[in-house]
Amino acid sequence: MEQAWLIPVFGFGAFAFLALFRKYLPGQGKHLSVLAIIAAFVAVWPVLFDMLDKGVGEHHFPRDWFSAGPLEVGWGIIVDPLTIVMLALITFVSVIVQVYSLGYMRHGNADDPRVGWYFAVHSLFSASMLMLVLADNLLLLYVAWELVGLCSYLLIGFWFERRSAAEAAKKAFVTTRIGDVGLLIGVVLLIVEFGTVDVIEIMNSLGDPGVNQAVVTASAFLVFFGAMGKSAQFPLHVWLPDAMEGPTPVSALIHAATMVTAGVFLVARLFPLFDAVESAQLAIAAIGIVTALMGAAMALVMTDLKRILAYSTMSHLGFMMLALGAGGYTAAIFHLLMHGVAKAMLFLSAGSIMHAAHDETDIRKMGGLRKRMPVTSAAFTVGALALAGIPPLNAFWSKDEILLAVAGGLNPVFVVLFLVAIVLSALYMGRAVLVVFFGKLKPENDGVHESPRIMAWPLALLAVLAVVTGFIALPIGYEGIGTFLVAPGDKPHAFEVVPVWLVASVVLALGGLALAYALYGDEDTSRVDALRERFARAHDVVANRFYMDHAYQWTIDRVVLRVSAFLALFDRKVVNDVGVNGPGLSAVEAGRRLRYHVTGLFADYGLGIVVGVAILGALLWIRSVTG
Amino acid sequence: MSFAERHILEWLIYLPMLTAVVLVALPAAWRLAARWVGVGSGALLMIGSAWVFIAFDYSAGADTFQMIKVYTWLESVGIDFRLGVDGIAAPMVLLTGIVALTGSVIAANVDRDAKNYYILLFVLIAGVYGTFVSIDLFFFFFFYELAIVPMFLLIAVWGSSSTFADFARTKEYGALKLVLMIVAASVLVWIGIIAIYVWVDIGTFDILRLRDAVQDGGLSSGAQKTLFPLVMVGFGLLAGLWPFHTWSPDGHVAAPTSVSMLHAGVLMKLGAFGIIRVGMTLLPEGMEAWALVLFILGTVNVVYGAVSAMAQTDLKYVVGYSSVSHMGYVIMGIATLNSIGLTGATLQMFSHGIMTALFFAVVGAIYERAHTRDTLILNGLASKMGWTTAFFVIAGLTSLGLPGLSGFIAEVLVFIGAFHEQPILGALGILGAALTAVYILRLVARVFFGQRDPQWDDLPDLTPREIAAAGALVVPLVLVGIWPAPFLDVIRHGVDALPGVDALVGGLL
Amino acid sequence: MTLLHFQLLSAAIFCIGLYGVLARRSAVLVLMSIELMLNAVNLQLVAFGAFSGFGTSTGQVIAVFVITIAAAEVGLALAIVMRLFRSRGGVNMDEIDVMRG
Amino acid sequence: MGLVLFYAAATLTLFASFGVVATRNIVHAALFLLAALAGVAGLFVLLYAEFLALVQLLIYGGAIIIVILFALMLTRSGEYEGETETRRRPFAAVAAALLFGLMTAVFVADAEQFNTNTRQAVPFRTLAEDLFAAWAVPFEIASLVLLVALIGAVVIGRAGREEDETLPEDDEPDDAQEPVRRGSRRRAERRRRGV
Repeated sequence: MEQAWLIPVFGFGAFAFLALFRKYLPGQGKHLSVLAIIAAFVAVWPVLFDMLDKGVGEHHFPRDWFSAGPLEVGWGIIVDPLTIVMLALITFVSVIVQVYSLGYMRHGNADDPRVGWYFAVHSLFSASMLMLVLADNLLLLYVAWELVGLCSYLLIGFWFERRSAAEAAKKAFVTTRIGDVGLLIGVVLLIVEFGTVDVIEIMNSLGDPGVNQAVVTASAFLVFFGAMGKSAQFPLHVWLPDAMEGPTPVSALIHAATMVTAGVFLVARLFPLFDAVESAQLAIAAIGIVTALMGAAMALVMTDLKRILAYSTMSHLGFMMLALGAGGYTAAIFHLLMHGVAKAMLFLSAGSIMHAAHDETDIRKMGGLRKRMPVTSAAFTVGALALAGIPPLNAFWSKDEILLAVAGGLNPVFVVLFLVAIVLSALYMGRAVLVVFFGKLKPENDGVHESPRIMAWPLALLAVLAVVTGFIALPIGYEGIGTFLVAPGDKPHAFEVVPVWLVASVVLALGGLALAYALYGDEDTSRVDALRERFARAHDVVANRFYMDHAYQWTIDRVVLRVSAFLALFDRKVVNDVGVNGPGLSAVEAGRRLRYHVTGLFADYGLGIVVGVAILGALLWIRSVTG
Repeated sequence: MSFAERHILEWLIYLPMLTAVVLVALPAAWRLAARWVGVGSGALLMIGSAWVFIAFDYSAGADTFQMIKVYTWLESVGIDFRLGVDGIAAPMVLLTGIVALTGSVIAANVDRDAKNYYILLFVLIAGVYGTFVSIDLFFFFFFYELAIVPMFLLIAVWGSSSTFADFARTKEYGALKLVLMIVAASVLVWIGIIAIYVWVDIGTFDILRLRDAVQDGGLSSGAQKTLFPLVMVGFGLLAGLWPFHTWSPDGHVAAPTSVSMLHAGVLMKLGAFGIIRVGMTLLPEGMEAWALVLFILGTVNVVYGAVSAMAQTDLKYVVGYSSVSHMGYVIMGIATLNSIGLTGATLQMFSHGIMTALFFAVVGAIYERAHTRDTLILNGLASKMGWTTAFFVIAGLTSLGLPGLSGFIAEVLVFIGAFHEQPILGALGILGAALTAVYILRLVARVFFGQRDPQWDDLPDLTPREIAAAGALVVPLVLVGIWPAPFLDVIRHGVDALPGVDALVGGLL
Repeated sequence: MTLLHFQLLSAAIFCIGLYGVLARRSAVLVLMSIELMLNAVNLQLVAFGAFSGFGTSTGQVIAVFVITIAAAEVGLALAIVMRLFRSRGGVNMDEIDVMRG
Repeated sequence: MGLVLFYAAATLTLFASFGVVATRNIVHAALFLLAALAGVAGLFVLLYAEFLALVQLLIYGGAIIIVILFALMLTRSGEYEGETETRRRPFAAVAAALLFGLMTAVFVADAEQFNTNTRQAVPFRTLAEDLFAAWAVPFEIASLVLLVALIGAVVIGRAGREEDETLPEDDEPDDAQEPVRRGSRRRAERRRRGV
């Protein structure tokens, strides 16, 4: 247990080593990074077993990180079910993705010129994600949180020659940074209020009498604002679709399984904080469902395969936030795991399609690929069905858990909206599968061939897992996931099936798929076009991402740049020219003006003297009289 | 006190002066020799400063001012050449050492009569060292002035003018404005010092005895409250306080690379250091009365600097305004009057000093190669200038407070301290950090990433010498970022000894 | 006859002389006015000497010195006026403004 | 009896002073000055300062007026009919009146302090003794002053004869915005006279 802190160290070590010496290593040291992540993965299991029998533990290091004034900032790790589950997910997906990238990064038979840097940042990312999960104090958590943001910036902008990649990277970092401002304010408020940075201590002393509840509420909302930034929730989601500019394995790792879930993890880690504040929970649920619906709608309309998957991630993140809002801690984390595995696999298969079809992502140009790429299409279909919520695949169980939690926790409106979302997600998943893999093989895709084994095997492994992992929810060997993944302070609840919701979700999912088949089953798109005309305006709104991007761009151009231009002008003109040069110039001007009265004529001076004498005399005399 | 401890501080002042004298003796033609002498003494200074920092005993018992060295200079008036260093001055001495070394290395590529350049540079360095280590008000002010005088010549002769669409900033204008405004401000400070000397009336300029005298009522609170604005504005101007900051962007832009490194890196810290050394130590009640005003101005500095940096098109102007913004954090930290805020402020002074030096080094290198700093035409440099991009990005990330680099630790401490006093202003400060991220990343995306403009195809990357200098600057940034404990303990030792600082003994509440 | 008479008289003469100095254009006339002012001062001195009641001669001695100085001054001034006249062709006070700012 | 004499001498002096200041013809002004000096000498006699009256008449009347007349003759300003007063006459008058008013106010206000006693003669012997005993040093210095002044006068006067060097013409005003100076009309006039 105490050695758990070793897990992130492998990654940091690999990063440091690669960053400095990658030019002198064979293959730019990419194998080293893969080895490091495998080591980390291996290290997770002993910690898991250790925790199972010894129970939850928190371990502090003797040396403080730093201390300023009365604030003692130590550092240490927390090992509890949430951490273990996340550790497993992150290390597992990272291993799969890094192995997959070995193949992906080889265009033809030569590596990408900067593959060393790619793997270096990859290991830095997984290391900081692991640190985030393990961190026991708010500052360490915030440090990891920012490092994760940095890595996503570096990886999205990996091919920085491309203007769009550079812009997307900047957009991602700035948007998440805005979210981080909220998080930082929330964290600082908590630290100032509770006088300590230790998460466990703060969570336990939330209810203490002396605590000012206004601060707790404010920090709850602010921390959630930070989570929204990172997990691409409704107002701050604009960066996720553009993040697809980065290499596909990056999307698979970061924008599907790990980074985006950091927001959900944060809310889970500080769950008692949100539990204490009713209004915050409602807000989370509301934002969650809105994001879910928006994501699903946009995914339905997009033509770029990776964008569809990105919106589907956004939608599923919405589901997780909804579950957390409803108090369904177990359901949210369980869905996080299931979604992580399935979505990673979807992205990787998308990657292998792109790899095979010269980086083509437009689904309209694809069709009938299943003949050429059996493994990829099989994996993709399994993943899609899983996320659509088809039993016995993994995401079905977690969606069902969420349904139970929402039904229990929130008012009926959320339940109805959630059911609609289920149908929509089934619909767009079905559309994606049908359009890409079924139908006639287009002539230009003839040359398409299955990806090399190093990419195909990870896909197959993930596909199998997508099927198997669902069963950990069932009460085999222990009373179900509910007993393992429990919110601090909550009572474990065993697995129970509520038939009515179970049947409802299955029926809706199948209905969604049927609808998809009806619309996109065969080649002719007449029905789809007819639909599109009827709801033309609605279609445009959704296609343009609800004009969110334009709105943000407009505010930035009009408001922010305009204000800063005005301020710079104000600074130069008013503060500088008037404030500083003003006195200088006016002194010179006064000098010049005074010059004229010096006429050089004796008489004028005489007059001056006389008047002076007269005045002085009068003054002296008055003083002597009154004095 | 060992032999070294007794003499190190005075040698930190004599060495640069000595170098200047030696350089004067060198014939002008020997440019290479001048460079070696410069870099050599830079290295010696660095070693000396590092030694001062390491030898500083920050254990609880140790007295506030250490390595004290006294020469009685003017008995009748009570002025003596008294040197000493406390918890706040030690990191500043280290900062000066680092920036002096890297500055002199970067200064090597000044070709136009490098000898005089080095002479003036080292007079500047001597002045800065003198101010940080002298604990006698008179000599504090003496070196404070000494540090400013060479600035004028350095900028006016070796500087660079920049013309924009609707206004031009010649280097003479920049130099003149910079020096005139600072000298004007130092007049205010001088009035304050003389007033303190006269009103406390114990016939000495020694800060320690003055502080003790003020502690037991030597100076009426009314007097302190009237004197403090003088000191606040006087030193604040050099620290880039909001209404008086306009000299800083113009001055930096006009200055040659190593001068702006030294200036933004170290000289601006003199201002903040002055507020602590004179303002807080000798006028505690004045500080308390004016703390809120300083706090508000500091926050304005942060947001105002960040927003106006966003609109700048000249690379150096962006860095200039970002210095104004970051000095805002320092001022906010000082104004919080609690030990966390002050520790954060001092660390921010240290970290910002190094970060700005790195920024200016990189920007200077780009200017020397591309002969323009206009961000509208410079783009896509990353592919050709790998190292430059890396260093700029590292400096940028420190400035936006990325954890793992020193900027974050300093800013978090300032925010925690600030939230303890004024939560709303603290939140505004954090908003400033977000704005910093916006303009830094916009700059990086436009100038370094993206498609390279064909005209920049032949831009050579940094020379090994410049890489070494920039690397030497990155090391402390990362070190403080990852393991700030040694720095913070030293600073805390100094901060707790300041009068009028509420040490939040009863925890943060 | 009291001291006041003499005081008022010398004040009058002094002011007339003053007016002459300020208003006259020709340098020589200005010189004459200055002589007038000096005489007014002498008168005042002697008057005070007489009415002071101490019987001392200080007033008169100073008057004598004033006269000698006046004599020296006239000599010198007229020499300057001569030079002025030769170089500028006129001694009109308004033209002599070489010292103009 | 004394009062009548006083008023006579006073009116003479005042009238003569006005004459000096007011006449258009310069030679008349010199004569008026002579009359004024005589008036003052008379007043000295009234104050029992006979020696001084004599000195006044001799030196002032004799030497200074004569020298002034010579100057007038040499500078040929005699036939200079132009307007003798400067444009600023009113200001001068006001200033002089102002000063006069002030003086009279002061003298009248302090009158009772000084008018305690009457005139006293100073015996000639004491005057002579003071002059050559107590005031010996200033006396010598006064003679030195006279000497220096005369030498100066000679040097300035003589140097003028060899060459007719002119004073440096003041150059054209450098900055154009300077308002038109009063003198430009006069310079044109002088240029007309061909100097």
